[in-house]
Amino acid sequence: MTLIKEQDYGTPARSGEATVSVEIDGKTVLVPEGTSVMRAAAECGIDIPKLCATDNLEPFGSCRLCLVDIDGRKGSPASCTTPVADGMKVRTQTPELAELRRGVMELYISDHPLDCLTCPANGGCELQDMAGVVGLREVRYGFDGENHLDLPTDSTNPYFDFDASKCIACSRCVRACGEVQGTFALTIEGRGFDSKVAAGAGGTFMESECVSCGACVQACPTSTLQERSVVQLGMPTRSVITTCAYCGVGCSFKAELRGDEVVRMVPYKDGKANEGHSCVKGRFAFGYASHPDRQLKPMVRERITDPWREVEWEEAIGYVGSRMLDIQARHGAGAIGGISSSRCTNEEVYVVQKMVRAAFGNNNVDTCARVCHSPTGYGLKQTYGTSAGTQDFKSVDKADVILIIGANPTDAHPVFGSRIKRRLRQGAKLIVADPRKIDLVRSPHIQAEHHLPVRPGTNVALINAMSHVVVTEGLVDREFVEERCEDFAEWERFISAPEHSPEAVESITGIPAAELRAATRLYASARNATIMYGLGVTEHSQGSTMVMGMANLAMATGNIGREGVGVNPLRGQNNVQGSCDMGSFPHELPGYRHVSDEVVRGTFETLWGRVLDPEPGLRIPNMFDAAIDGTFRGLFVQGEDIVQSDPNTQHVTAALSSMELVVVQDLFLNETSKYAHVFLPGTSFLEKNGTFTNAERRINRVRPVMAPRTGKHEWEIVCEIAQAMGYPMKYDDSAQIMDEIAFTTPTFSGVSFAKLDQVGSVQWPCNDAAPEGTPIMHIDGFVRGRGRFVQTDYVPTQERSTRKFPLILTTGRILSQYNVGAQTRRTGNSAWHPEDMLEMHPHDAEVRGIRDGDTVALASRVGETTLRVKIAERMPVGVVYTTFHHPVTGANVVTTENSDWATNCPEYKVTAVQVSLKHPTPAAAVVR
Amino acid sequence: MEDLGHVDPAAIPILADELNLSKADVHGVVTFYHDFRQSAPGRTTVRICRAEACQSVGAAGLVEQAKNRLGVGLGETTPDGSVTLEQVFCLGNCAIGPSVQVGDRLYGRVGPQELDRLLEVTA
Amino acid sequence: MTEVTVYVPRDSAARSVGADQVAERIAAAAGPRARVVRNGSRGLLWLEPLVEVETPAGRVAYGPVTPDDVEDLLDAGLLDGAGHRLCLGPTEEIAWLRDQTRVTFARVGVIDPLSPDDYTAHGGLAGLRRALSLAPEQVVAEVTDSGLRGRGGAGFPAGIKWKTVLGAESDLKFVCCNADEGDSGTFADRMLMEGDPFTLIEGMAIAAWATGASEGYIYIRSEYPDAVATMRAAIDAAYARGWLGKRVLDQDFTFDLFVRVGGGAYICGEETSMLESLEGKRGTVRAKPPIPALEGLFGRPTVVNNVLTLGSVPMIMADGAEAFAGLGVGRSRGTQVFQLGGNIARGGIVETAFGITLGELVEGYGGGTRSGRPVRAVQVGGPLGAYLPTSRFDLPMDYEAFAAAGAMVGHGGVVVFDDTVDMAGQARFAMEFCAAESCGKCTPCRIGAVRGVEVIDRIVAGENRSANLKVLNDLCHLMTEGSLCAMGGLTPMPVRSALTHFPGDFGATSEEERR
Amino acid sequence: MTATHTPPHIRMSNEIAVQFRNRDPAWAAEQIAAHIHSFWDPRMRARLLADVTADDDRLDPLIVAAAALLPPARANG
Repeated sequence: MTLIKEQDYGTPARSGEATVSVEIDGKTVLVPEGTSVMRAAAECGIDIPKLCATDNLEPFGSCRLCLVDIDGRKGSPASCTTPVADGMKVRTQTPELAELRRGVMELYISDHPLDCLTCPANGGCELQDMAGVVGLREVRYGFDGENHLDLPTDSTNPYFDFDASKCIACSRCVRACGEVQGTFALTIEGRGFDSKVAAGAGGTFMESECVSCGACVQACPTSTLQERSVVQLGMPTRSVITTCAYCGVGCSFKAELRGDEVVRMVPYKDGKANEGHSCVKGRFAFGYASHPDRQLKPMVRERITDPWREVEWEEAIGYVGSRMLDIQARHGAGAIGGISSSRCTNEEVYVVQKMVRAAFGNNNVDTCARVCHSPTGYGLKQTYGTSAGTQDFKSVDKADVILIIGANPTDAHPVFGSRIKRRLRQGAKLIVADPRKIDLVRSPHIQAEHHLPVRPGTNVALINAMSHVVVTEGLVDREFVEERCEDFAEWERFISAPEHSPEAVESITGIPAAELRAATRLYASARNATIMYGLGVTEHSQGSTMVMGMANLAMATGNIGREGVGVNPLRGQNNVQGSCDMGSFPHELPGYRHVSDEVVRGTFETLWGRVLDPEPGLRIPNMFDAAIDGTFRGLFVQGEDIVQSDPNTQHVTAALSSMELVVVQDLFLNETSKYAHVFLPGTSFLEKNGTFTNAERRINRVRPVMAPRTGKHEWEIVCEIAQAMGYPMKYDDSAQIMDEIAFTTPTFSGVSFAKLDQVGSVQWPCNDAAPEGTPIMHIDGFVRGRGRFVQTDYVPTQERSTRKFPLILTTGRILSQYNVGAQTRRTGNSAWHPEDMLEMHPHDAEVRGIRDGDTVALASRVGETTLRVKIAERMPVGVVYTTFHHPVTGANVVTTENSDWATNCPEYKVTAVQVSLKHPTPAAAVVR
Repeated sequence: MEDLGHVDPAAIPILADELNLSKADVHGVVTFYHDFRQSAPGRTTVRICRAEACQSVGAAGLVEQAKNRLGVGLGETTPDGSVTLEQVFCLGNCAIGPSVQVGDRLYGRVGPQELDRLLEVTA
Repeated sequence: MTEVTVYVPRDSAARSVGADQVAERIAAAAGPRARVVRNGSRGLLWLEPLVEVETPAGRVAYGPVTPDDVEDLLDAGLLDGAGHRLCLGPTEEIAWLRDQTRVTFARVGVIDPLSPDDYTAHGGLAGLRRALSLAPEQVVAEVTDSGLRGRGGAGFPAGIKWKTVLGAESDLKFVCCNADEGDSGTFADRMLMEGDPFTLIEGMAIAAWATGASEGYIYIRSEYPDAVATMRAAIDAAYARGWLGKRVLDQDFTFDLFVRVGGGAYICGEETSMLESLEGKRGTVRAKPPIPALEGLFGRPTVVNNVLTLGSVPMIMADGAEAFAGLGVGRSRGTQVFQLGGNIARGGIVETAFGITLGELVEGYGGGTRSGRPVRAVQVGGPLGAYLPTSRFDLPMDYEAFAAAGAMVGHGGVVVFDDTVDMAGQARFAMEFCAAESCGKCTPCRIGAVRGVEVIDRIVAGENRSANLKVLNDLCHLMTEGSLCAMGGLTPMPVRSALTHFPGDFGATSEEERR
Repeated sequence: MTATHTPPHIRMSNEIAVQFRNRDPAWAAEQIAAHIHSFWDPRMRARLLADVTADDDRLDPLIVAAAALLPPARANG
């Protein structure tokens, strides 16, 4: 494969309904009204020279290379800023235009280093290309005039350099930072000839607000902003299109390689989830794949106190198989189980659940979605009939009001966060319900209409109060409810009760009633209102209740079943949706079908040749309980560090310590592998061949850019374990696994690798009824027929602040790090977040004598850990916050066994804690 | 663009927060306009018009005279901090130039003696 | 003893040559005998400070008056309008003023600029009252029929612009007055704002009514502190009288007006960069389309007109389109406010119908150079206007005639140079000015202006003369054709005109000059 | 505050019960039974049933009622 160069149409596509016909260089082309002359030309194969124009940025008109001749117009208008008009006749190539373009290039080059041959962008430089295109042969101004050649290079960013001497002041980086990313970290400083790109207030990139999303690097037409990897390794020579393995946005990337070495990851314009944008993780933090910490050989040990012994694959797999069988022989079929990973591909996850159900002969399979989004599956299934979000990301472009609850997209789903910001800048209104003042509450150029600083653990009271306002203020969409829903009358009676009024719950949620009413009116009276939520909804004792509460609100206001509306989970990891879809829950076969369903079971039994257990198996927390109990003794863990990520670490380690066989499959030795007997090296996404399904149900291809460094695909290992246990399980390749998924699962029946390679990606359901997939769900009716209103009582969590533990701890993620940090900590991203910090309100710090940077003890009733404090105005009084990216912090040492009543999703977001000063920061370090 | 005199770099984050802009936005604006100095000017700013109308009646000589007398270049402040000397392009007093602005006060028909007198007073 | 009204201008030009001290001296010396009114300037700037005394026979003028002249004048009977060596006779009879057609400037210098009563007593508000009695469409039609063209330099018909704004759908529209009068040689905007601010307010209110706008901004350059202060005071007074705000003149019409002060950037006189600046951003130029009339301030439909354009509107509405259209020549209707400056004996405001020749302005009104040396060159239309030799004094002041001659009327500024001028230096300055004031957005202007200075230096130094002349010519062509806005697009005009008309100053050989 | 030594199945079932506190008890028992049947591993169900039989006073009455509606379960998964 060669390097993929996507066509740059120069200006964004327009979606005007009317089309106009223009003639360009004799060719006639039909384009939507509002399309630029430049884009119209590109669409009929005519490339007009350009430098400041690129098709993900609004036209700017500064470089003046794209001048054209238009009949009846004076002078030479710029084709990028001139919209087409019907009947317009354009010439793009005349001797006069050629002379003007050469003149422009002559000016550019008179202030540009003449180092093309040694420049890292050589061969990939638009300035160089344009000099060639316009036929520049000499620079008659000479090179000793005023210039910028002595400007210094800023190398503070870990991933890219800013060489100001090469800058042509086209502003593409500045515009990309604003228009695409929405951070506005860059500007042009000064004016006239002194104009130059500056970060922040003229300091370095690292001192600025730059979030290192890479949009500026992407936009730069020269080598001014250049990936350091390109400087070091040279220009890539081939590309492979694949999918990012970080968050649930599921961005498409071109992995660009030189030989077998990945030089850079470039966001792919045709990727439907990201449309050419990226964040610091996907764009730059791929170096972990080649990190020396990677364990590439299998290892075995008898006891967890023994040293590891590297062995061949055969031995390791044989060992796992025989030990698992041995445990079952002694303790029963149900004594073993497996946990699949939301970071692995659909195919890898599918084979794990198949191994458990068919080879282990039980349903003891669960996935890490248990600890994040299991309530989403439960809640949306109960109300709408399908365990997934209702919209595609693009839908938010049509939303007039966006309600974000318990999610922090600019950190956790940055590319979608940028999309939300763009929509807000276009005029949509935002309501944020979150204890913290997250970035979306107020950041440059955007501001939420309402911030509802809900007290942790009181979400259901909040959502009920919103529904109460809708019902009692006449904001119900009666027509929608009558036509499409059921159980409304009972729900209406329930929710109208005065105990759900904003005034009644004010003291519970901490949200002023007037504010809540105003926010609800805004949501309910919008033409299109959408709800986005994250783990701040699910990771509670009433996570599932809250999901149903949101579903009620959306139905009551008719905000379901079209663009711009819906109820949408922002999934944490790359394949949370997929791992759930693949039947990773102990009660469900692929496609969310209950194990007790004989017809469904029959399909699998016939295909798999085994009788399947009709009773649900153990969920992850139940596995730990059963392990301590002695009825659960063997565990296969795929790509998840449960010791670090699951709550109440002491309980987890106690469970693992009491097991006979713990098998860990991962990239790196981790906290869990400390309790493992077998370590099976896993593959990074760069080695995988399969699919990920993102938060919008989009199935994206993951293509290998290199062979597995371990010598084996992860699905092969799983198959071989099953075989070692006597169950024949074999595939030629991962495409065959997807074919089996399609064969057994109606919502996937139209999916195959061939189809994905052909159309790029599809959103399930994808079958005969929807061959191109389903961007928006529940358009003509709910999946379950009628949407069901569920009564959602608010039940306070048992976790409450007390005299001993007066503060509430809530946990989350930060932009530069990801989950347990296994990947990101092994990249340059640690430059931004070298440690987990405890954020607390100045008042809470003050009364404890704590200053910024001090080391404190963080204690709950289950444990205690130590970390440093960051005083943060965005925290509410009484609530502290930390991340769990670093094992040394062990944030989950303090989280408890409390969980969602319906799904056992842990209550990560509410832990009563106390914070006390351990040692102050040395005075010298305070001054920063 | 309200009249801010000068903008201390330390004030940029505060201004940015106040206006809900990024630091870069504010920096870009501050560096675009000549009126926003990043350092405090002298106690008095003397601006000599160098536009065509004043050129035609001897502005160039006044600029040289002021530079020599104050010992600073255009855009610079005297070491004692008393005077900042600046050029300006047009003060709207083109019929009776050369024109000089001292603080907010405009002077027309400024000859060499008049300039000396103006600089004397500011020193 | 009756109190005599004495007028001493408060215009900043008059103040720049001692009007404040003159006024103080008169007040002190005359005591209760005189009421000193600080009026605007009559525009006879070479006579400033010009003191007028109200007599039964009309106002009598004296000037230029220095503070030291005051005692002598009072002794001689100033308050009775008596003769004196500084006495100029009845003001209206001064030939320089008498021969003009004062329309936009009719009240300037006559009234106390901040007296609403003076304003209405002299015909103020008649235009707005009539406009409010008409439908917006009718007002737009009237302005269109008057032939009023934008006085900022581009000469775009005001009525067409207004019609576009009126037709644009939006819940919010703006009227912006471009008072960023940065062109050297122009000062009419300033004098109107300092001398008759209510006229501008009335003109903007009419524009707002005609286009459905509810908010207005006057963008004034920071170099004009007196104009800023006067406009602000006038707006306060207008609010107090119900001429602005909710229910303007008790009609169902709301119009709020604000003053915004520039930050020292010539480019902000370009309408789109002014809008950027008004939005609090860097004053870089926007590409057009979209035109401001459809997507202007904060993306809303916006009327952007210059001070003189808006200042002409009240008269058009008061007297009807025909009265205005009856003046002028060809497509240049009405009057133009010419401003004579630079090395000129009688500099100031000459408001007259279009069509007067350049020579009549410079030699007739202007009286030649102040230095007494021969006129060598005249720059018309600001720093981006052409330099013309005396041989072109026959040119009539008319947008089209000037365009045909490779020049422009622009904002009507005329700057005179005597024979000591170095035209290569002036050409170089044009490029230098462009380099200093370019917003930096487009390449031809950002880099071209700097290279232009360098190339002219090489030409003057005699380095590869013919090759560098070709480079300069190509650069001028590129800047003209390729620049984003008029700043880069017009900078070649003074350069090329200097080269064309004064080649000798660039070191041309006599043979080259003959060619 | 939850005592950590409360057996998980009791803690979990009580957490379910409290969600149905305001519902009709008979309906609630039915719902709870259906939920437990759908989502719980048989060995947890078995322990719950055993505790109900043993009259463990830590169990919510709603759970006791629900348990009556549950089928028996195998104790070792």
